[in-house]
Amino acid sequence: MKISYREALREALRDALASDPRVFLMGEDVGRYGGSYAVSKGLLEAFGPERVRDTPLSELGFVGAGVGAALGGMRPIVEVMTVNFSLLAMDQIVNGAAALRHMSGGQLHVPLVIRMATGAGRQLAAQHSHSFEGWYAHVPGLRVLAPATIADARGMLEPALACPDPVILFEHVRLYNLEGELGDDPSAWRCDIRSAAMRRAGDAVTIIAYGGGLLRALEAADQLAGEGIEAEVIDLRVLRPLDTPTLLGSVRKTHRAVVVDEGWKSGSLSAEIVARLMEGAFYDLDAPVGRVCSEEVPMPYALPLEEAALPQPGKIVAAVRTLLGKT
Amino acid sequence: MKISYREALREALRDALASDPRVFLMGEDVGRYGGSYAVSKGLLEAFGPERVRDTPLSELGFVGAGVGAALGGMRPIVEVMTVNFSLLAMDQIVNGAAALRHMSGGQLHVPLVIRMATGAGRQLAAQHSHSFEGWYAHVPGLRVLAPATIADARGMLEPALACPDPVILFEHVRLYNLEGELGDDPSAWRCDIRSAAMRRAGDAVTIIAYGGGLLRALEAADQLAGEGIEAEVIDLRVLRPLDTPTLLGSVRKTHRAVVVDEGWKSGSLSAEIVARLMEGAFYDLDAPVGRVCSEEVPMPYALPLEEAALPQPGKIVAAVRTLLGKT
Amino acid sequence: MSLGPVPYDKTSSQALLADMLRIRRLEEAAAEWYGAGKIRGYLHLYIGEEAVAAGAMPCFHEGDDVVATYREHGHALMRGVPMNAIMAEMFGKALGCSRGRGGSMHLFDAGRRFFGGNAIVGGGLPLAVGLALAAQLQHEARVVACFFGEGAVAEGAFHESMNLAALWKLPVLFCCENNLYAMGTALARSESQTDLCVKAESYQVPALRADGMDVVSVRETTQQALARMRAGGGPAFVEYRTYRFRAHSMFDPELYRDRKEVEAWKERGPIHTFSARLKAEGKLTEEEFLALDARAMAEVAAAVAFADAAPFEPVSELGRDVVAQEEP
Amino acid sequence: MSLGPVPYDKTSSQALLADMLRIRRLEEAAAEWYGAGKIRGYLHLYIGEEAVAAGAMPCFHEGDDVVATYREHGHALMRGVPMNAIMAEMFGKALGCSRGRGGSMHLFDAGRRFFGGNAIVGGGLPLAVGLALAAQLQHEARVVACFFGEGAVAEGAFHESMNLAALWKLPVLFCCENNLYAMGTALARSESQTDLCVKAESYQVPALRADGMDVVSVRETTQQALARMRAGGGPAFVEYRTYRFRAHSMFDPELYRDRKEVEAWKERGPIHTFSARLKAEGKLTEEEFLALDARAMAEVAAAVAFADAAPFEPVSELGRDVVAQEEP
Ligand SMILES: Cc1ncc(C[n+]2csc(CCOP(=O)(O)OP(=O)(O)O)c2C)c(N)n1
Ligand SMILES: Cc1ncc(C[n+]2csc(CCOP(=O)(O)OP(=O)(O)O)c2C)c(N)n1
Ligand SMILES: [Mg+2]
Ligand SMILES: [Mg+2]
Repeated sequence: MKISYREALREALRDALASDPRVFLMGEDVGRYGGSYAVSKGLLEAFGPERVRDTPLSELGFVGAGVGAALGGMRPIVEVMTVNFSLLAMDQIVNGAAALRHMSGGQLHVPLVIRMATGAGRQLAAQHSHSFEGWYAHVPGLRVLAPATIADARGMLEPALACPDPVILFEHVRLYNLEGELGDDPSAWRCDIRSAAMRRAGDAVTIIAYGGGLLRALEAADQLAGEGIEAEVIDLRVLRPLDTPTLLGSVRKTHRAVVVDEGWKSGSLSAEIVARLMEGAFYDLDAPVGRVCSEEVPMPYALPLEEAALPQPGKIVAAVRTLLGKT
Repeated sequence: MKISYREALREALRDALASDPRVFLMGEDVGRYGGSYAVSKGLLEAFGPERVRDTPLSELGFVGAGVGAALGGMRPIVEVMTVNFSLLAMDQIVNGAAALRHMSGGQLHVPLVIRMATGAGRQLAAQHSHSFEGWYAHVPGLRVLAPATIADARGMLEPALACPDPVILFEHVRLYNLEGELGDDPSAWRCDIRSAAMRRAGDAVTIIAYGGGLLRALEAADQLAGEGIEAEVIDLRVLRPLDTPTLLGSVRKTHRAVVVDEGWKSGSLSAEIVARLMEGAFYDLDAPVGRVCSEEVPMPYALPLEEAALPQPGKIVAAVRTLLGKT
Repeated sequence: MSLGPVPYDKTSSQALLADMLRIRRLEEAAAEWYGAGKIRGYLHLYIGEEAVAAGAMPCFHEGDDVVATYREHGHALMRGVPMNAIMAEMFGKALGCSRGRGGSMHLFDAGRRFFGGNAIVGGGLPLAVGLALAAQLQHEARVVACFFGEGAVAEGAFHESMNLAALWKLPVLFCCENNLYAMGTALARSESQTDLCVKAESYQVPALRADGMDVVSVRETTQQALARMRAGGGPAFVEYRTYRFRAHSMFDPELYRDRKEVEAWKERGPIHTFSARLKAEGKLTEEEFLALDARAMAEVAAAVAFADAAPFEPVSELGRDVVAQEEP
Repeated sequence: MSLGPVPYDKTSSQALLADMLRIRRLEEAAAEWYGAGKIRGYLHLYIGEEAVAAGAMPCFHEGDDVVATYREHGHALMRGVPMNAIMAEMFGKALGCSRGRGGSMHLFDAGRRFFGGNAIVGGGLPLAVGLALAAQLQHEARVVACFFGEGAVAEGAFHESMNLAALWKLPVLFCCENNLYAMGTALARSESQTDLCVKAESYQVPALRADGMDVVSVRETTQQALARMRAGGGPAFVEYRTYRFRAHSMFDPELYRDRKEVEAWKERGPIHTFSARLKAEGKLTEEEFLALDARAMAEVAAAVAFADAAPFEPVSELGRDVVAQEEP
């Protein structure tokens, strides 16, 4: 069955709402509008306005309300329309959701899922193109997910809701229209939310990517294969906690790595990946780990500039070639 | 003349207010209360309530107002009481101050200085002990400073105000009471806001630190010297843009490095430093760069737990010993 | 409070009408070129709401400051930003008013004190407060026009900004364009108190209400609010009751409102009601109307040609204007 | 609205008094042990404001939820958190009510539905809204008590939370402890509208005002607000006019207010005025007062001994309770 990333997310929401009365979805325009990226389209009609709840434009307020509702015994799914607006709610996530278990000495916990769209590539300019996955992945107490495949879009919500701690789930805007085959049986998408996944095997170099970067990494790998370079592609999937063993395992085999990250280079998640490889595989590395990230500019609107600012397959290929001394 | 870090900051503010009528200071309790860390004590009396302006508890609002006032031709200094509360204002900093020059195609610029206290070590627990310097250092369009010495506390404000772009200035809470000698002549504190500084020369290892970590790094270096290990200590001073050449220069000499960072390890600024050393000095390194950071827990209140969570001189010493194979 | 019609002369009446036509035609072209892929990203049309920008903007002086939202083509144009520069910006070109960096949501013109173009709902309000604070500290008489939608009223930024402006008696005119919807969210599903003037007054900010479909009501009300402000009265608030005829953005399937409701509002469309009135008052003939409209369309066509021909900025310039060129 | 004194019997009157004494003595001891270095971090004393927690808290049922601020020793104690656990928490000990992780600003007791202890001004309000939303969705009758200071009213969180609660008719009682200062900032330097009930009403939230120095006024007003809420009336707001006798925290040199002002308020101190009244009404003798006070002091002394003797959590446990132990 062909299904889009968007539909996969929607079916996962539908399952969650159907199977657990404690689950509800809330956010700006998730109901009558159908979701700003149409993910929740049709769910209002199926589950009613109490459980598919439109909120006013009050990111701090309704994210905090999600934290409170989780404390009160519900299993809220809060949609923050995009990561850009999540800055307004950051305090409730960092000082509330992430900290309450610890601050209360383990008495409380916050079983909350926050979904948000992330990333650039749609010419939405500086205030609508952020990639702050790395910031959330910095915060103890949170679990951070980045489904990059249709199966993960379909499968990650269930374990996220089962997780007793707050989970941030990033949906990349460039993936919503992605289509692919997915079986009808839950085994086709059942997954854990602790492991990275090898998406392509190879021995010449490890390309590490996540979210919107995965497809570009795979594209680069295909190009490289044409030149006889077999790249192993690892999809991080879970950005916190990082599955370091899988990364190290691959790099110990390939001895070279490139990290792809749509965040601005300095201080992006890619830096942490490099640091982990330094710490765990320094003596296995034949060359410094490369990074292909966004240029350090607020995202420009104009198409050529935006394309130049983002990590593209060509840049990944070039980075791998440099690593292999093939320039 | 003996002067404290707090007094040095205050004298810098006093100079700024006295010398430029466009400068004003605004923030919660900067006036009548005297500043929550007493930095601005006495300035209300000297400059009046228009220029030393108490604000309501509205971080988003008054930080945004600082951005607007800068656009309107003023040179605002906004005090956000602590970095913890700056999460509430993050949107105005990231989507406003940092982005306006670029989004407007270079027409606008935001000559704004935002001061905030940062760091842990005073048993203020999970919501009052954050170190988010690294997050701000991730954002293009900002300049980020971390004075770690009395001279820098005295000297950094002037070039920050002269900078046509928004500057975030982090004052570490453990340093306010620090005292030291500082000459009366401006040459004693005049400084740039683009270079790191070598605070101690050595050849065995480079210890890279900033803000509240510097003194601990120096303490560790003293201990190590007792064992015959001469550590070079670099104070980053400027967290964005990073002065990579100075770091690389030192590491090419010592071949080993440890980064000290009070942020939670994963995704902290230390990761970026490691990545830069990987990229620029991989073949000069004799061992993987070490990191001494905060443990990945919301900061606990109890003294023994807080102390265990923070980077301490002993841990730095241990990390250096490990690097040198002396365990 | 009576806002009855004021006798405008023929010239000034026709100028108001011409402005509304210029906005309308500009946006229709933008929609068309969006469809053709020349304009991308988000495009939020103001069609139906033209009376607000056309009526309000001329009340502000050259030295005043203007802050707007992502639905700001009309405001930029009324502020005097050349249509060429606006269209080129939407096309992402180097001759755009933000050099192609901003696009539709981020029109800027520093010379005209047009401070954008903000895509964060509520994000412009604190900026406006700060601009007004600067004016106050500089002892200058300028005021700040701050436009935003009724959806922004729910944001914390609204609350903090209203309070700061009122507390410090800052010259901000909060211009709330109440088009009844924030994307798909109707006002009553967003505010426990739907009378926005009552909300404004709770900050001790005087509030007026204008018929946002009537350019004269807009103009009179804005002037009235400004008169009080310019006399040193601190901030004021105007609610413009209006309606957007088009979808929220080019992606909106409009599931949340009834076509009938849209049709009913269209009957109150600001352009045809005003031109009908002018005709009835003998200040406009059909020929004059067509001439005005033709002039607007010609201006738009020229702007499109300009925008299309203009170059993109070279990719080598990507890193420009992130920070100042000179090292501090 | 008349809030005239209600005839409490001797037992219940003395119980109210005893509670205020317990809070007072607990905090005096906390200040003392802070001075001795056993308690550290920030310590915000409630001294002078005891009538609010003592009068309001008993109006809430066991099943209700409570959210408080960093100035919450009194609320925790009135909610039934054992004094030993509170004192041990301030000492940072493993037997503290947050296992020493929270300290004075983060008292928690999940079993008593005491949701803390929040050191971000305004941070508790959205949580309270969410707790009430859970109650509503679960069709349970519980209500949420949300305490906060008047300084929080300027925060965006206040605005967004009031609106959400009113819009969705959620059972939150917003308990605003107006002690006239937020650190050193007097209400009039923080709010353009200093009548906080007017502000609350602008959200369509009914508002009542209580004399926060009078435990009977507090209790009556709270009950009145709750009666309406429990009948399904959505949120309500109570302003408790009170005053803190001590500095904001242990670091505050109190430059911003006049000693005379403090002395004048002290004359209205909740403990001595209430005991005087009970004596006048023949419900309390001096001996009884001294006995109640002695009992409070004994409880405090025992709590201090308990806290001092309790162990710190071993450092090996540092990583506990960041996330659940089991892998999901
Ligand atoms: C903080 C924030 N939240 C959400 C959005 C997404 N969004 C863009 S426009 C809009 C609706 C705003 O409605 P309103 O303020 O009434 O203005 P209108 O679009 O009707 O002119 C929303 C929700 C945003 N841009 N910023
Ligand atoms: C968001 C935020 N800003 C600033 C502070 C610092 N701070 C702690 S308490 C306080 C005053 C709060 O006053 P109020 O709400 O009236 O409560 P009170 O202390 O008077 O009980 C301030 C400014 C904070 N904790 N959180
Ligand atoms: Mg609207
Ligand atoms: Mg107060």
